[in-house]
Amino acid sequence: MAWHAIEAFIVLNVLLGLVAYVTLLERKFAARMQSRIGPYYVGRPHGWLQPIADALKLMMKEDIVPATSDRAVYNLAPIVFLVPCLLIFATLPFAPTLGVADLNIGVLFFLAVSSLEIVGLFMGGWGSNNKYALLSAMRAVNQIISYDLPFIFAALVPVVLAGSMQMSSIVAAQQGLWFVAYPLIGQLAFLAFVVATLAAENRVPFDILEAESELVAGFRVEYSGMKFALIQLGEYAHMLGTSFLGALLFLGGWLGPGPAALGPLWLLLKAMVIFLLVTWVRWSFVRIRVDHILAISWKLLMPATLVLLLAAGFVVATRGAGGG
Amino acid sequence: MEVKPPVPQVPPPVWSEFKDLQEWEKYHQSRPSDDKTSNALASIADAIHHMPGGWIVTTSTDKIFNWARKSSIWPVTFGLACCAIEMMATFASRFDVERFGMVPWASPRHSDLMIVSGTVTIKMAPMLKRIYDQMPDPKWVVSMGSCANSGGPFRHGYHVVKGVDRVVPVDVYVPGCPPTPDSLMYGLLKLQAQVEEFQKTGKRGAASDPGGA
Amino acid sequence: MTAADARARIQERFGVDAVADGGLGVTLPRDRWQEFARFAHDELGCRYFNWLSAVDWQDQGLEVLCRLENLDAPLVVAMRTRLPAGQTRCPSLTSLYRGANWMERECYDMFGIVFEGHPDLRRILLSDDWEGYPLRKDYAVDTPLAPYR
Amino acid sequence: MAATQTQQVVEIGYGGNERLMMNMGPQHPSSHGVFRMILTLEGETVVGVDAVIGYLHRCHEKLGESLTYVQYPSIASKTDYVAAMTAELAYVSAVEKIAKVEVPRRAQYLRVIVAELQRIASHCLWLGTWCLDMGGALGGGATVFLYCIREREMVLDRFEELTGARLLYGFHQTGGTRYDVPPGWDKKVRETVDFIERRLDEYESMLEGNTFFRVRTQGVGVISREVAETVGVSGPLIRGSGVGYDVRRAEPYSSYGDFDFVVPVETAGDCYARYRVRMVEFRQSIRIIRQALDGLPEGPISSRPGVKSVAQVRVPKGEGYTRIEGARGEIGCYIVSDGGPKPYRLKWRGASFSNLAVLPYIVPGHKVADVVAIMGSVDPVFGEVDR
Repeated sequence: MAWHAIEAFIVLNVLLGLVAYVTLLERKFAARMQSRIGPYYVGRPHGWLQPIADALKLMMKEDIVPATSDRAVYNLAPIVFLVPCLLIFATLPFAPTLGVADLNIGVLFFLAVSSLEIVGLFMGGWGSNNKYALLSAMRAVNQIISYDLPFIFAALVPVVLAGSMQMSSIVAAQQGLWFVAYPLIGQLAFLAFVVATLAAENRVPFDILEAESELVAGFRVEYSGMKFALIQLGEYAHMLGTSFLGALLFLGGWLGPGPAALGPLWLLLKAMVIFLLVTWVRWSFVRIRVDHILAISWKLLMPATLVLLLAAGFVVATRGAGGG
Repeated sequence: MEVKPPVPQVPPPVWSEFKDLQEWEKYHQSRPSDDKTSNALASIADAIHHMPGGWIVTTSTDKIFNWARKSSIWPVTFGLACCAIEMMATFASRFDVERFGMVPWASPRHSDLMIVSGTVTIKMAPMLKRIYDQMPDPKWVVSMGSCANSGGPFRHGYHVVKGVDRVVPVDVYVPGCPPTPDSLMYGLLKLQAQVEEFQKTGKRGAASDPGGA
Repeated sequence: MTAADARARIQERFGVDAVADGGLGVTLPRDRWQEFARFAHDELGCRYFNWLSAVDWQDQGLEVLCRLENLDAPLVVAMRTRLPAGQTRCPSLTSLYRGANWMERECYDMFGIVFEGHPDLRRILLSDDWEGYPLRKDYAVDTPLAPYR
Repeated sequence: MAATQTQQVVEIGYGGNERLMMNMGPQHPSSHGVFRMILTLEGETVVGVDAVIGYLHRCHEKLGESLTYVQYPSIASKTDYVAAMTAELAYVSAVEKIAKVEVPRRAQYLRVIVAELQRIASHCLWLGTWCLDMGGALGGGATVFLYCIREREMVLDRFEELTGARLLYGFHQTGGTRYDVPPGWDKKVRETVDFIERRLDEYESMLEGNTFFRVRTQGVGVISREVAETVGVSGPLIRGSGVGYDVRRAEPYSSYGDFDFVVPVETAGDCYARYRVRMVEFRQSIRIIRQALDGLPEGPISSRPGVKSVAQVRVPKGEGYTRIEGARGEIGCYIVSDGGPKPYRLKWRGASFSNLAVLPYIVPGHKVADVVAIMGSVDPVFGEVDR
């Protein structure tokens, strides 16, 4: 019990540090895409201290609670938003035996908890008593309803292929062949997963709920200081979590050449690949409209993932579970 | 399809509340000297400072926090006129102020710095004031260009505010019509130097000499 | 429709000689303002509304100018009318041209010319409680206005 | 500061929907300056829009009456500050028309070169900010924006070499231009436009191959020909609506008659059509620049060299209206002169003012996200709207 607590504490802290540096990675990556340099002078070279400076500064900022807001809801929202985003890491194993809890329904837990963030998001949008925030909260609910199903279906394809909901056994099932390399089904499922990930993480082109050019900053428009930092933290933690999930489900997790001790490193590398893929898409597409987003989900992604899931089931029924 | 333009009622402009000059003086040049959070911080900091050896903690944290504030000054994307184009150029690839950790944010609630880039008109001034009020403390204002400094070439106009410092307190004035991105960046670096001198309680230091920090 | 054609038709219909200077300049009495605009719109094919403005001639009243175009011909008709001194009422062209909406609001804002028949005549550039009409000649450019100076 | 006066119009519409008033601006990322739109929403759909302008009313017309013909051109550039060269040109050519000043051919060619370079720079900014509107500051739009600004900087460098200024130039003066080209400038200009032409292909492949971009722009914000004419929009907006109206062609000024160029016309009238028109205009501008550089005649650059006194330009009594094709459309300048050193009356016909007036007619019925796309495709500059 105590060991679990200590482990969770370590994971949490490493995670927070990782999240901070993921923001730096994204900023540098985006800057390179845009032929800029990005953060440089804060902690030379290449702005190593930039995330720390940002976090410290946001901590010291004034905390504004708008006079007309619903105080309780407004103040609670960042926490409600952040907790599920951090909780998803509880079931992620970083090596065969390294992780807080390798539940036997790990994937299910992940999917269930990760969609809980919408509660905090909606609370923030509602509690701010701001029209931009309200509109953004409505859009968020729209989006989460339409994209959670494809997300779940896409994530269930490896589950069906592996015949288990336990993350470590899914990875073990990829010993022979990573599921992303599984003929046809694997690639399509991975594609669907990445698209649904973009939507679930609210990244461009699906970031209609924080659309700067329309809704200024969406549901977090009224948040300042530490609360804003918590929301940002939650967002990036969620992104990181889904990247890890993608790496575990499709890219063979910690499997890789070299001794087993390098496993976590491989996992991190693969997660970063997915993260950068998402970032790449983010910085090269324009945002699409809310009705198009719904159309893409219900008319394309939903049926496609459903068919994929059935196909995976069919394959497993004929050839048996496990890797290629 | 025949679409008729609707005629919604426009709420009365806010500045009509300040018809009276004396009443305006109340709002004029009001720099919030303290707020609840910084007062609480001040008392905590004082307590630590008076403990034996506490001054080491307070002064060093002061340095760290000022470094953090200085290193991540986020401006609000707030363009007024011609200077806004040069401000955009400053944010863009060639001049790239993100090197100094400056990221433009759309919402004033997330920002620390307002770059007043262009002519402030009487119709705009209350809006500008409101945006300043919406920004969380500590906050800074850079007045960019002659128009924002003093009214510039439009100084004699009936609808032009003669300098943004009549509406909000200004930390750095950048001259030019419009200032080139280089001079705006110089101004921003001057602002960073000013922020470094910022006091622990969230209160500003004494005004630095106009020649430079 | 050439400019000469149009000139002849204006002469025949309104009895005024159009001045050809880049376009046709027509000076009209105020009560034929709308009539001429309708004529230009329907018969001369000037469906393009370019701009509308005014000039303050102090004790000789306000002059309202409007520039209409036929983009196909091409034909430009600049119509003008003089409001007598002290008079500020002028018929509106909003029923014919949608562009007249903002232009007339601007004219009202700057000169205080009241366009009769305008659906939504309020200040456009200045705030609603502004006093005076800035582009009149009796309005100094730096007219003081509290509280911002 | 008093509490914000919130105003909510609750109307139960035919659909049983409650309406929401939403305020966009004056400080809003997509307001392109200081513009306020009061949107009436029914869910996500806009049912009404009221545009509030005037936040940048800098008394241009009144100031123009109190500054002399020599002083004002540099202020004139502040009306359309994104395309300052053309705004100045409108003023000085109006003065020249009344004063009947003949402009030397070299100056006319120089004016054409800078006007077309300015159009490129202005369209670069338009493309960037428009994509920023559609793609967000934290997305692909920002990438296009930064690319466009990068190209714009090259043009600004050429301007800086020519006039010493980056944004507002004071290049034109009554009777000609103020500066002659520095040595080697034309070669650099050629290199710049060659480079930009290559980059244009890149943008087109980046945007037109992108389904999201097409979905966001095609069929959005359709301005019919009838609406376009009766509102009086000009420039790329009216050309996107199927009217081949270009002042450079309809009423050539500054020796535009010498050059061979195409006026692009699109008939769809939507945002995509306006985008196409501007992309073709980019290329046509480059074409004109090349022709003008090839045929740049020798000679004086001003018919009245060495203007020293601010009161030196005397204009006879009279009035004149000149119009030129700016980057946004027809920029007109109407001057009434009473024979003094200052105009008696100065009227700016801002292209953006008329272009923006079309918004209330096309925005209702669209989604909130489309409002910013339409707004960006109109490309207003508020110095010119509010003057």
